Amino acid sequence: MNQPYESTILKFIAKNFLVPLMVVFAIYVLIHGESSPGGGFQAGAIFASAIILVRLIGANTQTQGSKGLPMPLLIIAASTGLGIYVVTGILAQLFGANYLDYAAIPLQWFNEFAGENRTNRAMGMWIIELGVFLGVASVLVIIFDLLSKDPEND
Amino acid sequence: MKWLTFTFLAFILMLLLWATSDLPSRANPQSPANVHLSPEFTKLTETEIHVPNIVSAILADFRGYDTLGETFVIFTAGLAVLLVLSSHGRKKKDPPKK
Amino acid sequence: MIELISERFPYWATMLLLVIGLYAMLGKRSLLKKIIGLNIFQSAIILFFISGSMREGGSVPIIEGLHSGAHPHPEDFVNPLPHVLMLTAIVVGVAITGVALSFLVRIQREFGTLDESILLEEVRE
Amino acid sequence: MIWWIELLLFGLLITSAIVALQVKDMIAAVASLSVYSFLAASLLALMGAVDVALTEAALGAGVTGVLLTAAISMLRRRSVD
Repeated sequence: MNQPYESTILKFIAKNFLVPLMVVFAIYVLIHGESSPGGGFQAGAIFASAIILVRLIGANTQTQGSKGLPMPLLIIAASTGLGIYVVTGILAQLFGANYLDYAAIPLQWFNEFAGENRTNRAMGMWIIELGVFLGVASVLVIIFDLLSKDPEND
Repeated sequence: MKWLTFTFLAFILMLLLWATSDLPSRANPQSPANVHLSPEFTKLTETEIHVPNIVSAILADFRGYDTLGETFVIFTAGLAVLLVLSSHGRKKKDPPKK
Repeated sequence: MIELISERFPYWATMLLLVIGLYAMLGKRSLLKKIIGLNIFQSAIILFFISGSMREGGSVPIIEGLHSGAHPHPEDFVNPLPHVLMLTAIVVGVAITGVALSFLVRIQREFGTLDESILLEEVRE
Repeated sequence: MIWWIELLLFGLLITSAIVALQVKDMIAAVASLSVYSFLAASLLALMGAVDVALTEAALGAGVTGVLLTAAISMLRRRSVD
């Protein structure tokens, strides 16, 4: 990062084609994690890669270097992801089952609303993978932001 | 000092290669890892959870407590990086050597 | 002979990779090279576990046509349990790499070097 | 069993590991480590572990390389002055 290499076509393709593709692929991997390869970890990694790519595009220009998601929001997102996981487990306990036993949580109304035929356990898996997705994506972006931050500029 | 490292590494390599001769041959359907516990997981995935991806089912349901701990580990790693690299309180001490 | 090699070479190759990673962590002086060696070590263990999970005639552990009433047989799939264990190991490994790199950046700020022998001299004083 | 493809991939894996450790330039070392991770991911997919292969390709070959490159750019710039 000594000398910024100004190539507008690379930035154009990365910003307008690659980043939306990565976001869509991350959401696809998250939602279809039960029926195809994928899940919360992979979706979180791909989504974090998309955000890091946006950071890398904007790193050389002065206008976009300080924009993007701020650090407190990322910490809140990571805590929210962990909180979804823990609260789902406690919710199962409140309905009279063991910790993280999703079969007791009444989620059938969502299936009837969506016209699907899933079990309660599949729905619980989907919820906790959402939590894992939030946690992994925000923690990876936090690590990258802190590693690439110059301490004498702030 | 260099020869000591290489001698140690050669010893470790010989030990590990000798240990692999006791392992069951690869892709053996009757090896102990293949007959214990994972057929049950496959059957329970079909009957109880009813999702196609067996790995996802084990990760999020049968070993859900394990995944919870792992999410804690990742969160703790983020907090550790935040604590180590935050520049608050460092400037009051002696400045870094140039 | 061909039989023996074709059955055993993944074990030998992963053990060799493990020793290469161990060499980087023992013999290299740069701390960044030690982190690269740590990554190689970890990938070797992942490959070892996954090659132990193979099964003769087994396919990818995704049940095909489950919603249309197919009944899977456990011998049709490779062993899915090591996959789960290694999935968590990869993610934790990346977190470990991030924490180690933050330590390196901090060491560079405080001491101005990443050479192990110079760092040991400075710490002893 | 297509075991000779695995043999070829393992050979490339060991070669890229040695290159990543012995080269002097750190950016080249990180690039070689990314090659190593991607070869490992294709090997995992060949062994039937598609979930692990997807994770290794996204995390090992992508995020680890970016994190190492960010850290190296900071370290090298700091060590010049």
